Amino acid sequence: MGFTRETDHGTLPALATGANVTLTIDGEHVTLPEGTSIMRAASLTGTAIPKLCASDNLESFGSCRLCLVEVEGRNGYPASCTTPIAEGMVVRTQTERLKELRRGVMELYISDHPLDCLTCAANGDCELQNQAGAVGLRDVRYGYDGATNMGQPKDQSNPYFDFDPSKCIVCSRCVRACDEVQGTFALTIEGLGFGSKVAASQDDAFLASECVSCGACVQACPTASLIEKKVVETGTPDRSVITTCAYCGVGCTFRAEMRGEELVRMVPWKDGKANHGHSCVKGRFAWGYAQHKERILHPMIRTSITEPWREVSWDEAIVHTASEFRRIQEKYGRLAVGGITSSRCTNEETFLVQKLVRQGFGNNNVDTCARVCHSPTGYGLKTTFGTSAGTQDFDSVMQSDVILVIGANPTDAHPVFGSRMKQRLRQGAKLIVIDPRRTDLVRSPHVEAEHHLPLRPGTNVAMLTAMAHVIVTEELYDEAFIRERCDWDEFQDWADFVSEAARSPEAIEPLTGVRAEDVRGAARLYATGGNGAIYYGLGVTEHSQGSSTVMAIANLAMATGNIGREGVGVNPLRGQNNVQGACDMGSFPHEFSGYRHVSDDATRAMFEAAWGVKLDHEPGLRIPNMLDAATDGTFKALFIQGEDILQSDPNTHHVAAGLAAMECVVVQDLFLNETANYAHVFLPGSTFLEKDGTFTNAERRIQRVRKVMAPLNGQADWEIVQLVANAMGLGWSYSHPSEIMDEIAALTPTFAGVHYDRLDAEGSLQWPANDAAPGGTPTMHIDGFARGKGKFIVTDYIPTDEKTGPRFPLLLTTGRILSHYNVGAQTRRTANTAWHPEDRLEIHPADAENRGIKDGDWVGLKSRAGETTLRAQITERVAPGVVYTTFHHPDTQANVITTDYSDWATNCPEYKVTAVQVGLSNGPSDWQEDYADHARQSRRIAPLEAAE
Amino acid sequence: MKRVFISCDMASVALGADAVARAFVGAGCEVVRTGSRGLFSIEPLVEIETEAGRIGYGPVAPCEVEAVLDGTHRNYIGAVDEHRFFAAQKRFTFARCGIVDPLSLADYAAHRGWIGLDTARAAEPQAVVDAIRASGLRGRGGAGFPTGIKWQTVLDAPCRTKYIVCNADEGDSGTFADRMLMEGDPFCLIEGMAIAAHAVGASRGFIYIRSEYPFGIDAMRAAIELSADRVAPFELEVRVGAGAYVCGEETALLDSIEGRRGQVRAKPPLPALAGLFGKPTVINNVLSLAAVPFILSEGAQAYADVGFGRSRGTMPVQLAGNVKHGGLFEVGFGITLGELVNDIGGGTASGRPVRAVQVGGPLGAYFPPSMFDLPFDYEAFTAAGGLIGHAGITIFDDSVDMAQMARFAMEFCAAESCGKCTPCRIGSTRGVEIVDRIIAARESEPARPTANNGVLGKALYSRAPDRIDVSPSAQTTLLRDLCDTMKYGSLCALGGFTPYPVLSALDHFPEDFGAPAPALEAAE
Amino acid sequence: MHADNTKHVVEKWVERLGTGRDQLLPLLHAVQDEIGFIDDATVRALAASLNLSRADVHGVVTFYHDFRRRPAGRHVVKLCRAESCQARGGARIEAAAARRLGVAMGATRSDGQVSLEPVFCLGLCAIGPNALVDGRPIARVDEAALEAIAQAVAA
Amino acid sequence: MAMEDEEGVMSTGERLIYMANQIARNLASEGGERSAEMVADHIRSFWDPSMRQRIVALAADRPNALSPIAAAAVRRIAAA
Repeated sequence: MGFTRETDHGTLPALATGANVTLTIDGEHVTLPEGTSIMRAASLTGTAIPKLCASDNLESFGSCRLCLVEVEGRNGYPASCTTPIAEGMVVRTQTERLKELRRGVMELYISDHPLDCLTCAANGDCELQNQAGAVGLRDVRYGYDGATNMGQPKDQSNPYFDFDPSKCIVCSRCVRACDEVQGTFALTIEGLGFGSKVAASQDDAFLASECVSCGACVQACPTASLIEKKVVETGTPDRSVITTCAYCGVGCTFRAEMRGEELVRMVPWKDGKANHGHSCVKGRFAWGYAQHKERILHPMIRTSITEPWREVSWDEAIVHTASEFRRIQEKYGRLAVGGITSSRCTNEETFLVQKLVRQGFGNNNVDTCARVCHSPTGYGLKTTFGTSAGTQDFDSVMQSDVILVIGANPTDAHPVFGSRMKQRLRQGAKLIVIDPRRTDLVRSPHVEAEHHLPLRPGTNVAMLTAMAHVIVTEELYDEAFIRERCDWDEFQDWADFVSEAARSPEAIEPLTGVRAEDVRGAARLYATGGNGAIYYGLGVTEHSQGSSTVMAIANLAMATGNIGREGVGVNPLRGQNNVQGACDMGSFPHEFSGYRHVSDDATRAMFEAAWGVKLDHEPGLRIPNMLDAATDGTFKALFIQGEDILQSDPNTHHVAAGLAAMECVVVQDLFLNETANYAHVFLPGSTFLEKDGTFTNAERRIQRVRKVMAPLNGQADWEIVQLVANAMGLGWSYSHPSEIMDEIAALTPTFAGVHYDRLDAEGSLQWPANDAAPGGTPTMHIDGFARGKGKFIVTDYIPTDEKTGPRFPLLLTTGRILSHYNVGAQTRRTANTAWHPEDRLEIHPADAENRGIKDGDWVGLKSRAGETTLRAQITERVAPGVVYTTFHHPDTQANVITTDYSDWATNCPEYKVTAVQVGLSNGPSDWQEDYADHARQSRRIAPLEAAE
Repeated sequence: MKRVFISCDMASVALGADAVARAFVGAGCEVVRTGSRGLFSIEPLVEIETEAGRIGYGPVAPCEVEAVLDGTHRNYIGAVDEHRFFAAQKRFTFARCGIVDPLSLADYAAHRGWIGLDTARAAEPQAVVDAIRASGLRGRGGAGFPTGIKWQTVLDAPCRTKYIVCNADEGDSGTFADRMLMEGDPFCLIEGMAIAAHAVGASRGFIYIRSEYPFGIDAMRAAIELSADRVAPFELEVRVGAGAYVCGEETALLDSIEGRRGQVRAKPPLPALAGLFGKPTVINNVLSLAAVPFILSEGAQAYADVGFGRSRGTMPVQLAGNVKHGGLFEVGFGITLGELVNDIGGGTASGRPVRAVQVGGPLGAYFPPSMFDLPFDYEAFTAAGGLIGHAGITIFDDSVDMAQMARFAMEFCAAESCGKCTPCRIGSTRGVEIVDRIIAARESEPARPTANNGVLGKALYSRAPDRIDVSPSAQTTLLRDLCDTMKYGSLCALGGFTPYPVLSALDHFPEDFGAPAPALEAAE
Repeated sequence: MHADNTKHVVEKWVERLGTGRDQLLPLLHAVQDEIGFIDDATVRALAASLNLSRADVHGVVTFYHDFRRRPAGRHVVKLCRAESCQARGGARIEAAAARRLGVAMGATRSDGQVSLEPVFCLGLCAIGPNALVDGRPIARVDEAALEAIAQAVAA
Repeated sequence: MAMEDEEGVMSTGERLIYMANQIARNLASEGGERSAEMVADHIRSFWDPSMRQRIVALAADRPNALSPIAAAAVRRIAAA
């Protein structure tokens, strides 16, 4: 396996104007789009012009002066990176005179650069070194006794990379990458002239600066000035594998760079359709958990959850698992068992788990973590548009004129897409943010929302309906679109409903706490500002009215004609890497893959024919129903792959009680997670680095996950499920995940065209990919809605029953932070804890003062569901009356607080609204102490018995 | 009550004009503060209004009021207009400077002010641009680009928002014409900008003035306020620089106005198409814009009639440095360097022989007296390896060390480099080091390494300094190679033109670099 | 305390001049004129007000010679070092000034009374060497003028 | 309608009643028969058979626990 490299063409592609020009480069005629730089033109035709400051993901800059060329009829030597091609131009890129000039420039560079190449971590992977060779530099006549910028101290504060100013050539690529690609503006050049130097913020240490550690600067650096610590430790990589990141729903493509079996670094891949060569701190750097010492590598069994674990052989674990499920089904009935699929595992693994349940357990008791995040998206978009997925690809945002973000925090939770969105905003698109919190998008360097509507948690439907009220009553809707694409009568019913005075911005102001004029302004902007695109997240779905909110969003898009082309649409930002895929794969108790109801006879017949068994036509149990049934004594065994419901699901007490009531809980995971504290069988899982498969990101993009290293536990996750299935007598015989995908394609019309050979050749495919859409579907509903006519749904605002009152006067809402991922099982086991070592409670200064709370104080957070303690962070990001925390740390167990209220249609929990009280506290709550005790007990492991 | 005219120009004030003015007020005179006429050897100049016109005395000290008032002062000049220094000029741009109260709208109007603007506004924009093209006006900032063509590009740019930017970042040593005009006739610049705005369809303008010119800043701000109604709807604003010479480069200036580091932008795009805030922008020097009202009021032909070759109109030449009669001398192109230095300037102030003159500021070439027959003309200077630049002439007597001046050119570039492009950023520092070696060798001292800024010292590096050939000839070759890299490799004129003073010093004064002097009269 | 005052001054000027990025230099001038220098707290406050990153503002502050990051002496003497003044003996006067004022070029005297700073051209090029003493221009600086300057900055 | 119990945990029966009523409230705007049919449809699509049987039984035991629309929907489920 070799090292896959990318060519850097030096400058961005030309903006498409359609016009081409023909010129001559070094005697060859070349025809390329107008606006292309000479440098890019030469590169595309195979001539590498020396360069150091140019990179094809950055605006051309023209500072290094190595790329000078000769243009007939022009004075001097223009820089090829900043000079566009022109009709009839005659360019020479390699002449004696140019060599002389380039050598002269390089001689200056090297006169201020250490000559320690042999001991430099970038030796062999250094652009400066390469270019010095390319221009034929043989001597530095300036000597080394003059002024230099060498000998400055290294900044090693960032846990993942070092900054060595001595090796800096001041090309500004890092600064420009931070500005243009990442949009954080954390870097600058300090000073001027010979003393110019790269500085983070106010010459702070990187860790203390505004840097978000996305790695764009490290990637941009042409020397070893900014370099990964791991490369310094390990040496340069010698082989690489292209794969897909396992954090978040953006689905970034990376080149995993290896030295033998050791992962050296993850470098974002320029051809990645979701990330275009960008990354965030998680994907770029936080992969160390894969080798963390707490990884469990041997299967384990115990008869009760109070016992220590006993390491056993794979055979014993598999046979035990299969026999337990059979025993329990025999004793308690077919419906007494079920499974949970993972949004972090591959499509293939997920498909196998639901197949195990449907084919092997003979019921539909399968659910997935999407239950607790985006199940309302599935319901809402299927009802209105006909497809349970977002309508656009990520690139679409670059065509948007108005971006409406509701209940999503992309710069933290989907950082790479957040950066793209900020690029578009800096180009002039307008932004509306509907969020109780003042997220970074509302105002951060160079980005400011036109409207921020800081609504009270739980009032989304009222807010969106009020916007609809403005659009309808002010006649800002797109009548032609509605008449053509929707049912006019349904629209009129809906229009009558939203037009009622009770739904006006003025009428709902007391409910939402947002000034009516702001709501009107936002509605007008969305309806009339050009291409309007809506992006939303869990702040929409995780409510009692999650499904209604999704449908209210769909209504707005249809009413304004903002659907069915680039730049518009309705776009759920998926939390986990494969939550879209997990849903697609038939993980819900009522649906087969491709969102087909289990009661559909034709679909069932197809699966029955393929799997050779009779399948249940009745929906199965959802996760909360399983837990209810368990506490009632009718549900006894659960197979959980890659999901930590104890930490992630609401009302921890209830989850714990449900799990504790079961006779066999099987957990397949990387670590002894919180759920495993209640498990009887632990099957070690493998990381995304250790297996083949596919993930499907938030834009329905199916991308390959490729094995970078052998599974540390000896088995890929799909193999383990196959072992269990076969121990139950199912007779599976997959030899590679591609065969699983072939089965998915054969059984799922929207995936009919998806095969590994195509994915390998084309990089990715966006479903539907089938005969009707052979190239996949970047934008949905172009000529018509998937369901035929778009359906307007009347969305009555039904307030949640979770109410504040004298005992619980504040509203808690929860979310996530850039440096951590979901329950934190992975990121807590990396150096990302440097940024976020604990969950904190954000509280407004006024609420803090009323309670005598100072910044950093330990506070008790109490709801009617439970109580926990954590430290307070006083901030105006949250409005008075609202508090906020993250759920990344099990020590805090934020979900002890959340209740079991949930979305009316899908039971997606209402994480975003909990009535709470906050007060000073001296230490952990009783629950925290008991739980810590139990977790300690439950993590004891007796070693594998020697004789095997 | 006697009306007395005394300059409030910064140079006059530096020579004590304020105290003189106070003394005349104390003596019961009505003192009118004007700009400076431009001859500093007679400042502070006091002009008494008489029926025979203004009678001048200068220089005058505060204690000499009586002598002036009774006509016995030893520095009696007579009718100032007839003074040889002034009478020999063609004052198109500086016609009012030194004569009017700079902030009197009435004075301005009484001296043919606003006629150009009214003429322009009565015409189509294209007609105004045509007039500028017909006048042959070329950018007075140094590059000499035809102003009319620049305006045409902006006029043709399809954009509703356009800007007029005046480059008043006059940082070249030896030049002060911009400063004098802004202090002495600020409405002239405002009128020129208003005409430009009408010509290209701009509604807002900025004047970027270096912070070293506090008097100019105050005068322009006051004049803008006073004339706001007259030039409305055109709006003007002064922006103050912050001590960065490189901001005189037009794209760096634009970045500076935008609130950024004053780094040079790569061109294209041209500012005329994507300039201030990305909009089409006319960016012209003070003298270019100040020439515009004359062209409109007196006609393009009147302007074009004066000049030499492709250099049309007048140039306000500034005589500076070690000069007897230093000051501003506005004259048609074509006058020779020697006439300016010896006849107008009167040779050195020190009385010693002239050895070198630097024309065009710190980036201009040094010329020896053997080249004094060079006519003042853009093309002629380019052919001679120099540039007119902003038409400042700095005169040095025979005590000058040209190696030190070459070193200073590099040092100045090192101090003022924006740091963006490599030839300028590193090359200027290396240039200083090379000249240091040459000077050391010239003085037969062993080559002494300059201080090593890095703490690592030379031990870390594989090549020790003693491998370098430090002989003057090797270092001179290296210096020439460096100049070649800087001249052709730099992003802007700062790095690109710094070789002019260095190479011209090397070429014309080799004896200062440890090489044999050129044979006398070799040029003949 | 100081940071609070800085924030207050910044906010006052932002109120007057606006929050556009192009107001950054005018704001830096205004704040420096009032407080005397641009410290880290000012950079923070300006970044927050103008919605820029701290790095943005830091880069600008450190680019321009005019902006000081620590207070100057009570009096500031700027002496021109450019060619026209050199042609008139500027180097000699510079050395004499450093001697007479007891402070090196580019430094502030240990008693904080006076800073001696270089300036490249004041536009008084025919009558050098030139100086700017607390904003007041002085031409033809000689030993006598230096003596007067030394007396003036002793106050 | 809200859960009053201090511990914050509903029994399964209470939860089923709560869910049925919640669905009914959210589908009430269509009105009467149409709403009842939609609620019944929803429950048939998403509830497993044991949950459906349980709600039918609960409706019989506690006739006042369900809202009129929810009750009408459950009657339809029972009839099928």
